[in-house]
Amino acid sequence: MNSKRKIKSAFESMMFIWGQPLEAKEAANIFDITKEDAYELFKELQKEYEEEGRGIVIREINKSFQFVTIAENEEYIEKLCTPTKIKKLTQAALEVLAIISYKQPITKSEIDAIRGIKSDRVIDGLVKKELIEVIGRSDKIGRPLIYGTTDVFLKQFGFESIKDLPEIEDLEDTLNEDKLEGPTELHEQLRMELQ
Amino acid sequence: MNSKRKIKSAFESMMFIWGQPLEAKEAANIFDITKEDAYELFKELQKEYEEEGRGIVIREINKSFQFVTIAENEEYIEKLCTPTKIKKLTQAALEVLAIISYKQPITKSEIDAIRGIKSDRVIDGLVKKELIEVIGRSDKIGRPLIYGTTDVFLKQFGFESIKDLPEIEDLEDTLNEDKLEGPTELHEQLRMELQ
Amino acid sequence: MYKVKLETFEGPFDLLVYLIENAKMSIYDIKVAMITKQYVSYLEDLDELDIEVATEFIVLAAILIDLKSKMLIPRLSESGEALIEEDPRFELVHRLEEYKLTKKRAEMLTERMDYFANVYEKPQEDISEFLENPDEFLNLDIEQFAKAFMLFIERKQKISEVRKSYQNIEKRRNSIEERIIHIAEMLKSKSNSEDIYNFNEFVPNAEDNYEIALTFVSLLELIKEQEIEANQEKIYGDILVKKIKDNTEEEIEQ
Repeated sequence: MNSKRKIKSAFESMMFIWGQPLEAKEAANIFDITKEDAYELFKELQKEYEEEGRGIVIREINKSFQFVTIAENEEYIEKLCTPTKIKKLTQAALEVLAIISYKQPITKSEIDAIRGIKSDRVIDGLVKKELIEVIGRSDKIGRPLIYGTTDVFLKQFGFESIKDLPEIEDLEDTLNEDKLEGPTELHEQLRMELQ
Repeated sequence: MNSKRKIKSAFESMMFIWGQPLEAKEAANIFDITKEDAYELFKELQKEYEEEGRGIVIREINKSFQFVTIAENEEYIEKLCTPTKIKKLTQAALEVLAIISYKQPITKSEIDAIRGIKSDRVIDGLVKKELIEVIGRSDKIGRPLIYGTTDVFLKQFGFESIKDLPEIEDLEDTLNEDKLEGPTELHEQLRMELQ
Repeated sequence: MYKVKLETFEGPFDLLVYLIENAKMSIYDIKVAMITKQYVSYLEDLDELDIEVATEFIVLAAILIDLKSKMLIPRLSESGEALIEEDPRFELVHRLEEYKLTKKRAEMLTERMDYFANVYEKPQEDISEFLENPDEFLNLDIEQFAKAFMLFIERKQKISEVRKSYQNIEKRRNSIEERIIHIAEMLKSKSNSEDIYNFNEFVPNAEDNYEIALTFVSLLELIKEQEIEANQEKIYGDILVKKIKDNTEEEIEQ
């Protein structure tokens, strides 16, 4: 076993034991390699699991890595046991989350202006769910709080980093048209994106 | 993805979530295949992980299967999971260490004279941390112990030898000033005031 | 028109977008009069809503009505020519664009949320055996070491400075006696016609407050001993010193 394979093997063991996302930096420290090298090795591992079509894959969240199951096997896992599901978000919460994720850092009143309605309670709910957090204060009058998304947001929505947020063009096709695409197709598309 | 690969993928997800050894029989029920077929598929998976030299492998316990980390990676897991307590040296310890490193070999009473305060406890602490050690006895009256720095000290600060210590201007003047006079009450008092 | 309950809308823009899409209009060419009429008819349900939400719906209604009137009035200049100016709908369109984009993004997030809710992580393995004996690291680096040491040296230098001046003061205190002798000698050697001296004459360095104080204390001592007498005509005026002639020399020589 060469040293690269050896380190990757250790990373696999470490991720498995750790459970939670493991920082590339922290893994690098254990081997006295640079965090960039560690990151590369994690990415290689990630690719290996995906290409082999394994039932467990490696998820990246902001340069941290974690073993997770693939979404496609959810039905079998459900038959085996009842894993705790994350509660779905309301339409209002998703709107606010959409605004914050794309416009961060952003203040409450800027969010209100886009929605045309007060968002206080929705924002509080999202903070409680740890999907968003206060990341500072604006320099503007009153020094209002500014919000941004968290790693929990990245995790639950399958983004590796906030840079992964897709661009949306073509505002004019109506909402109904999108809904014709079956969920399977969309899921396939998402899977492709992730690969 | 053919159906065999699909079932194996599901087994991987199921084992991962289950944590405990998963019975081949139980896995077989979910796919409506015979327990012999399920067992075969688990064995195939087990072989794959072993041959690829992965850091996680599949362990069989009495026709039940479970992901485990390989024994070879124990030391890295230990490094990852063992919490670290970071200790700092006190200002007094740093002073004594600095005096010893620059003036070695040096006796306890010479250190006391430079600092203008008794340093016994600080010296004992540094000996315990293996940063300094007794390197002999002076020829002076009472044959007092003389101290010097250790290799641990060099390693901690990244010095190759004691000659690597950075030069400090006026060091000699400042350190020699009080040496002959020894600690006085006035000096003590001033030290207290200045702290 | 089939009416959807007002409560189902996330806000005034949500309702407006719904009306525009339902009428198969483009947001870039809104038929303001028609949409305003539909929008306002929705507000009839308002008494069922709480006042805060109602206000927000009404604000947009006001904007729409204002826009409607602007669209009706032909835009002519004073000379009667048609005026080319910004479409009054511009700002509303801009806000609608932003809102529609938000809706699309929210929709994208919904799909991703549904998909990724099927991805599971596993809990951390039992690592308690590692937690009992934490590694202790000494946090040391050369910079910290040098900084602490320099601080020590600096402090030491400060101490010796303070000590030096302390010693100086002690030395000076001992010299009150010397100053008395010095004054006495001056009184003896100088032969001022009327035997009157200005206080300042006894101060070797008038810049130094200590010297002034020393001289003053010495003179007080001499007055007490009845060697001299001193007078000051007015406050802050010159102090004039006069020698008392009897047996001066003998007393001081002792």
